[in-house]
Amino acid sequence: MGDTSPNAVAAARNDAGGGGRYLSLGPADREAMLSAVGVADIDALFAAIPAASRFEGMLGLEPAMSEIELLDHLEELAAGNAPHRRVSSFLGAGCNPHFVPSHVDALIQRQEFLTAYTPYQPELGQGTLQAIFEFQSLVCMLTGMDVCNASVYDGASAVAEAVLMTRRLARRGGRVLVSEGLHPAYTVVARTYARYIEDIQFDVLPLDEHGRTVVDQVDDDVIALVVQQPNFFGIVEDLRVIGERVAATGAKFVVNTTEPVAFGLAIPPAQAGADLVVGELQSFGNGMNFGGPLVGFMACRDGDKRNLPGRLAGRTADEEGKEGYVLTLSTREQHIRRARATSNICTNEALCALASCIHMCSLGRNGIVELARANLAKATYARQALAARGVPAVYDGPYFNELAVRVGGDAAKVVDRCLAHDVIPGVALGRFDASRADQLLVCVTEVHSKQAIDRMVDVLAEAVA
Amino acid sequence: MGDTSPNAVAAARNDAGGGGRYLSLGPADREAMLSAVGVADIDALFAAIPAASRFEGMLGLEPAMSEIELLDHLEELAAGNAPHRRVSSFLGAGCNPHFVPSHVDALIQRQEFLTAYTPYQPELGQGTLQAIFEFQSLVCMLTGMDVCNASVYDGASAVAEAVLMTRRLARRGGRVLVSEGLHPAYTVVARTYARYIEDIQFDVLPLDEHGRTVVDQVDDDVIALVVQQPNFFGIVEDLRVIGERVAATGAKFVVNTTEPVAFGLAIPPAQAGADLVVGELQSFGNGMNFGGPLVGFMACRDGDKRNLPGRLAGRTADEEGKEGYVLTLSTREQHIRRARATSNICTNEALCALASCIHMCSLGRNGIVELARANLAKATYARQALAARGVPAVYDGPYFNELAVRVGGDAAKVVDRCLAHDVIPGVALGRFDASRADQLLVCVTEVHSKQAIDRMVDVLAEAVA
Amino acid sequence: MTASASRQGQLKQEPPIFERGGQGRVGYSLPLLDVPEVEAADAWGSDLVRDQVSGFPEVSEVDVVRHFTRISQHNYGIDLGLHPLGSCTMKYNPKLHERVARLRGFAEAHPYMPEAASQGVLELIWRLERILSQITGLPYLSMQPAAGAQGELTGIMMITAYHHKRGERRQEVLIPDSAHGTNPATASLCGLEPVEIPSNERGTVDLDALRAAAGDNTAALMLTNPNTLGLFEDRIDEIANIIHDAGGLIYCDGANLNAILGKTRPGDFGADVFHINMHKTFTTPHGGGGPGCGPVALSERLEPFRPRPVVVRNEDGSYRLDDDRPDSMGKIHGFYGNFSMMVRGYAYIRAHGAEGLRQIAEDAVLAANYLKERLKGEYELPHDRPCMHEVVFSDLHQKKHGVAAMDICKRLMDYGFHPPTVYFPLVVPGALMIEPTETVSLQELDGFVEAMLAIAREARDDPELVRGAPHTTYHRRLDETQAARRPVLRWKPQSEEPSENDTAGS
Amino acid sequence: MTASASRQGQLKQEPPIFERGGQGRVGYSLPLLDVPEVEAADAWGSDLVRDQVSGFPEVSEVDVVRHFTRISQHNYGIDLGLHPLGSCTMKYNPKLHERVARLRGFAEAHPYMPEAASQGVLELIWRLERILSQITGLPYLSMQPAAGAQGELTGIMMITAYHHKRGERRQEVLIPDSAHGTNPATASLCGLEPVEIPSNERGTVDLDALRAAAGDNTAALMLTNPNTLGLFEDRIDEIANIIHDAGGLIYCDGANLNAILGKTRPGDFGADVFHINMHKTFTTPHGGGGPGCGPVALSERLEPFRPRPVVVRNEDGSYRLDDDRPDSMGKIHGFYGNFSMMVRGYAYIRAHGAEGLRQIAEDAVLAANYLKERLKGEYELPHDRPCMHEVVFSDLHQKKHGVAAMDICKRLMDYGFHPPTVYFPLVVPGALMIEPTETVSLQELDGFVEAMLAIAREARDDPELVRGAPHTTYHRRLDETQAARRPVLRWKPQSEEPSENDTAGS
Ligand SMILES: Cc1ncc(COP(=O)(O)O)c(C=O)c1O
Ligand SMILES: Cc1ncc(COP(=O)(O)O)c(C=O)c1O
Repeated sequence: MGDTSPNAVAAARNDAGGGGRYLSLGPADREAMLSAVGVADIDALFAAIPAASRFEGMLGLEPAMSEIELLDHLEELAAGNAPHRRVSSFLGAGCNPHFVPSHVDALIQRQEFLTAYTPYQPELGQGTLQAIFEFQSLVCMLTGMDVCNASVYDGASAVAEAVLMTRRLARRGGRVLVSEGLHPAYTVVARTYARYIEDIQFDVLPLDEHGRTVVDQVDDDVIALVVQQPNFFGIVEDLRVIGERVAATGAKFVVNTTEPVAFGLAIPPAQAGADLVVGELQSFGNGMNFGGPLVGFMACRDGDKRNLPGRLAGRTADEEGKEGYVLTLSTREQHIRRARATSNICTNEALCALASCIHMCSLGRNGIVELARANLAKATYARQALAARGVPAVYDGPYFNELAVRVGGDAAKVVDRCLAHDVIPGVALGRFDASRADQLLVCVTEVHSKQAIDRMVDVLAEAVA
Repeated sequence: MGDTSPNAVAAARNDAGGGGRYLSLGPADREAMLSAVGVADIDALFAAIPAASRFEGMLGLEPAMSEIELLDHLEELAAGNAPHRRVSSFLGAGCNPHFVPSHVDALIQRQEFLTAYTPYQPELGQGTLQAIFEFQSLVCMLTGMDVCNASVYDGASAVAEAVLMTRRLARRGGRVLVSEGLHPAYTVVARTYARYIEDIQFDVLPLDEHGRTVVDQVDDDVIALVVQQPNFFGIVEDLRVIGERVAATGAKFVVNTTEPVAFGLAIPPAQAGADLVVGELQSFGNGMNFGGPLVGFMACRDGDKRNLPGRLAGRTADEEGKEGYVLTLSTREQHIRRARATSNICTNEALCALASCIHMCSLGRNGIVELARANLAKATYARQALAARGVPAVYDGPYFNELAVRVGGDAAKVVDRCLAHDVIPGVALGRFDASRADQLLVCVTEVHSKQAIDRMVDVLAEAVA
Repeated sequence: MTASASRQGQLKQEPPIFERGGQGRVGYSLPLLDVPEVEAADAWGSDLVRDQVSGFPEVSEVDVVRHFTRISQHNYGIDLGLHPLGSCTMKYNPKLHERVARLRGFAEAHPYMPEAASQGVLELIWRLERILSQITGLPYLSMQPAAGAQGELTGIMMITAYHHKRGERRQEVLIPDSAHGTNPATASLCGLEPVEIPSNERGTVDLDALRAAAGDNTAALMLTNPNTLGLFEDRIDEIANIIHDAGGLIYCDGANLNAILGKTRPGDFGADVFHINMHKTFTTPHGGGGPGCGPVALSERLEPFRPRPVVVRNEDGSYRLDDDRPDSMGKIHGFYGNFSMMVRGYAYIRAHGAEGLRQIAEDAVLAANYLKERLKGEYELPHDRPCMHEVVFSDLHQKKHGVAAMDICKRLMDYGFHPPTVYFPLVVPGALMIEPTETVSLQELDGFVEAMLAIAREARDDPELVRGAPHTTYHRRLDETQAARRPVLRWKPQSEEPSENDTAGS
Repeated sequence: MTASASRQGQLKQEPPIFERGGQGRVGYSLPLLDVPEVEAADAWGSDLVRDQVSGFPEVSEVDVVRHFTRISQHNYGIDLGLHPLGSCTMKYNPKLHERVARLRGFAEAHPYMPEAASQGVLELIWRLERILSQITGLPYLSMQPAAGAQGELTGIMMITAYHHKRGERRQEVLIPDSAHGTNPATASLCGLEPVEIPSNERGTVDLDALRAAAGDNTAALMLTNPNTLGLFEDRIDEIANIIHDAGGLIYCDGANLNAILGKTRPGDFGADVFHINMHKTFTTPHGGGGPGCGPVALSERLEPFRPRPVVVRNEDGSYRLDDDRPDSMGKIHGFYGNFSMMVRGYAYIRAHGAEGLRQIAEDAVLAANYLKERLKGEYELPHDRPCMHEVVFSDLHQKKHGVAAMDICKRLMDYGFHPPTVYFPLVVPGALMIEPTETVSLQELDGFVEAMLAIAREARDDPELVRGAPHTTYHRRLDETQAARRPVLRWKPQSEEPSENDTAGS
């Protein structure tokens, strides 16, 4: 059994790496198991690895860390950033600074939710399944759609998958018209996903001076038209007008959102004729986390549901008639349909979707409206204050909680000047489009007090002057 | 039903205080319930309060805060302090800076533990009960005693209750000899508890030049002798010597500890003849929290258990023979015995005891020793480094992880000078005893790296010079 | 091994952690030692060094997490539903509180930090004291008591100090028979004589008896108001006069403060000291038994006797601890009390404001009266008039069928509810003391009512079913008698179990 | 209402949250508006403003917490015990990770912060990439994929971009028949043709078939190694040569990296791209299905095609994002991938160091072989030689008694265990794919063995018992067929339920 004195154990602990605490076998256990297996040593179990491929020696990693050291180290790395609230930040652009109530984070940390696997064994996964069912329901209520999946990676991949889905529904290739108001990163991701699908071509629909997508004629070869609500520059699109244009054609009307809070006030896209509503729900219940994990979702009409990627929870009953839930319509998915699945997605963003679900429930019928109103009011105040200080909005259309403004010079430099005063006033848009190098995208939400907005306006106006 | 438009609800929400989120009755619920009760309005239910005593109007409090505002406000208050790790702190003195592993805090936050009531209904409280049983067992193993209670408020009240218990066991009054090495605040608390018990007198046993308690003769009128291990000045007492002195008499030998980590190395007090071992377990699994909550405990010999204050969990079985646990020997307690109970304690420190229990289990047989060894080594290093820089220890006895040093001037001023360099080198002892105004109590544990110790030594040596 | 059928769901019998380990497993980590090793035997002498801590388990962090997670599942917590424990005010514990209490500036604050480094914590305590003063109508606070019972001790000691200071030795504490056990226990602990005052048929203090008992030897009356029957002492003005006229003071047990928040204040109805159960009214989590926080509010005349130190606001707006209090009764906590519970209570009050607090009282009282109305047809209601935050029934009707209050409690478990408090207050034989609190929804109240009514029917139709309850919990009824008769209070290795008596020295 | 007997423990049927509310209840709070109100109808035109979000519940925070706590109890998580899901690597998720991932500097970091304000997050990503490069033996990383399948997509797209850059249009992806469904699905998603390669009788790639399939049109082989049978492809060197000689590249599915940590490196055995399931090997929590994190490690020649931007370390030791990558395949995530999962994975690796990682592999493999030896007497073992981190049995013996793999799974629930993966890999009919991982104790392994052996006995002696399982869970077997036949995928108010077809437009 070897030496089991404390000193020897301390030495063994260090040999096994500080991570020993996460291993449940001790030296005595290992010995007993090796002999039950009938091998002399552990190497015998690795004999299948050809000698040429075997890695001898030790990986070139730094030594194991105890929990004390690791926490110190990570706190130091974390301190190397400027998170929202240490600086006063107005960054949004699809990763939005909303408040996450404490109970949301507490609930998703219950090991029952946090550590569970995909509920393929429904009798042991009813918690997750019921939550997905409720999530799907909430998103349907918010968007007006019939069916919503259990999440995809993020809003960007949701748009990409939506484009591929319209290709499947059309049963042919064709043109995909993408609004200039779609998040530029989403456009890149959609193009990437479709990069080797040779019969899909992308064209861009420009914005007018109000910042709204211009949709003239939708030709026969168009299979999809993708618009964002509110759009990337903060403008509330008139989806009905676009919907009417599309309705007459065979093209699918895809509405994306990166700011679902807007739908506390904005008409549900289904009402404007959307065939697919997709996007990002991070605004509900999820932090920013340097951009991930996020909560992509895809909602469609009932008739299209068998073409939807991603998991779906459905209601059913057990042998005794007790109501319950299961993952369903799985023949769409890769683990059943393999090469002919609607997508290759397997792991999704379940826990983030749960957080969104809990937050949406907590807001409820009244809170979602009050939250949207607060965002609208704060952003309107900021827009007027900025305009008064010579920082005008780029477009004159209606805004929700974000707006592109002109700073009359290199916006990235302006941001750097503001950062020196612990303010990050927005995203410099030159990173996406050189022709917009003088524009800044400013996001104002319920987390920004009037005082903070006033200070940002002051600092930004100074930096611009 | 009134106006249920979002605006009206927002107004109602604000009227009900931001706390409305914690109330589960809505306006419609209230109306339905009032009519079920058969009263016209809520005031009818408060009619029993005589008019003269009724409070009309509103309490003079600041307005309700939303969660966003409250979090900001409390973060601001929290930032007004100098917690350990923002400054480099060597404060101990019974509220000790040890590392609390993350899983300890995660587990005690499970609502099953966190929010449960005292397990008077054992069928719904087995989790708490089994944890208490394990806690009791661990403390018995650590101290060598037979029985341990489920916790009392803190180490100070444990000593106070121990004194009263020895009075009950003796069935007479008498003198209580208290070591000068007992935490001074504990001495005050013990004297306070016994303040109106007129037949108890306290006397102090001084320390010798090694810092050890001097026990000469123990007279017949002595009912208890209270010693601390390690003592307040950091010295490891020779309990055997004291135990032998006491053994010959009718007095009870009470050993207190404010640093139970020492018992990873130090002989269990039972082995030295202790009749009662009491004290503070905050070192295991609990943060400092400005001094509370803490984890007092009281352990005794089997024969004395019916005189022990506080709750006890015991093993039993259910109707089908399934092993389980219940609160037991309750006839000692106020809710049964009322005026003749062993104490008035009701609510104890269960959740903190659970944290201690989880931490002790995680350390286990080897970790408790390794932790104690780390503390001893770090403190020894600090003692030698301080001595080398002209900051000598007050006593020449053996130390564990804390030591009183002489700074050759007003120690409180020295601390202030160090604080300017973000170091708090220890507790200035003048706050307890004017004759020790030039002494500093320095606590060094596993959380202090050599680098941090070196820096403290530098800063302190500078400040002293 | 066979799967034991039914009643287990995902619950499993979990052995004591001591039976889970394996030699050499580790559940901890420590930095490699960066200073020279020291042998304790060299430093202390080998006689003072133990061999090992025998019995401690050897388990991995995973083992520990699984063990405590599994046993936790055998608990029933507030987040699962109604917990109508009378006198306990089991309300929802906001999750925000756990977050703010763990802010580093609070959680890692040391009680002996220099004052300059403690301004945030001192300000919080000071603010909380001011708020509690508003709520209680009493000018001063001591935050030191760690729970209600310690608040009682503090209060009675201050009262005693007050009398002594005036040269009086008053030895008696008058306590209504409906009082909580801590009240008489506290009096004894202070070396005073508890004198029981009977309740009248209305469930309130019998004024004649009180008059008869009050006198020169009366140190204090310990009054719970609203009382443990959930009734407001409607003749409180006379009660206060009787005691004060006799030269005694009034200690008010504030366990039931929830019912009167913003409706009446103890300071206004004559209390000299009043303890607050922060863990009840201001919802710091019960933690399976604690920690609590039991601040006492007190009148001007008791101020000099407050436990030391006290928080003082300086002229310049900064804060300090004043330990120079010559008349202080002393200290009852090693430091300043359960600070981290104060953070939670403070957060709770600030979330509500004055309107919110009053709404709490109103909703709590409304919920109790709703239960009273809906259940009184089936359950004996000793005092049928509007109650405050709780309502006390008795098992009188069910007793006829051989069904006792405890049976009703156990049967409630089968319906998925936590039982109410039973057999307290003592003045109601077979008491069922029900306090729903304001955080319970109408659906939950109705569910509870239906369960209680179903049990009342069962008690008539199938009493055996109720007496045999609980039937659906993991453990059936546990044997408390055996536990007390042959107490097993700690784990021992099986090898030691037989020789228990030797080693335990019993 | 009657208490439904048995199998409920403290579990309750919880209605959908939409049935819990009450008019006017609020579960949120917002600061009072400190700027002028704006009417959306004025700002946008009333046509763009909706009436309300109908269907959303009206609940208090308490209602919400109770609802989700109750439904959570119907889940079985890792902290309860063994979760031997093959291919899923369900290991303990350290609690420390949840703490560090929530450090404000990480959790509140915005992806578009100026670089000067992002040094900490960029450094962490850079360090993690260097570490993963060490572990995989491949020089470059892309951290962007949000899960393994997206890693596959990224890898196959980079391979396609590589071939295109060289002017080649290779259309076929060779995929062993034992592969995970994501492999062929990925190939299709990229517009390529998956070609199935059969396994030989030893459970590894049939080299002849591979040789026959490989050629000019071969873009890549997607190889899982160790494969899904838990076997190491011991002729990996030849496999690599066949593909590389044909001008194809090797995509290696790294779902099973846990088995080979520090033992062999994909870069050393010929892989050109390799995805890592951070949520498996490096234990970020599965969350009931996600989020994951699926970084890909890649060889020098694929470097130009990495998704953009990439993290670069500047000369002066600072970090930046380089988005100027003309040959990049594009972007597959809106930002940079699942950063918060990277924090957790990084913490896990740093906790272990090189020795610790190797110990993980050894313990995981030892545990799987232990189960193999102890169960092979009762369960058909298609490949009886040392396995890696998982072992695949089949239900062949039990089938004789009419007991299928799924029945065995359901019966395991009665014994308190989570079942293994079933019916995968497809090459083993009735597969039971068991992966214990290194975080499971010997006691738990033995408990699982005993349960499996007991079930084998039951399958012989009382097959009906097994077929009817689970018997002790809250829900009995759920009807998946009905769910798919008449899908109910969202809640609707009862009034709407009948007219579902109208509104749903189906
Ligand atoms: C009426 C009453 N008084 C006093 C107490 C004692 O309070 P604590 O448990 O906080 O010590 C209680 C607690 O249950 C109580 O209900
Ligand atoms: C062998 C194998 N490959 C690929 C995947 C897909 O990984 P992910 O779920 O992270 O997308 C899995 C997941 O189960 C797997 O087991």
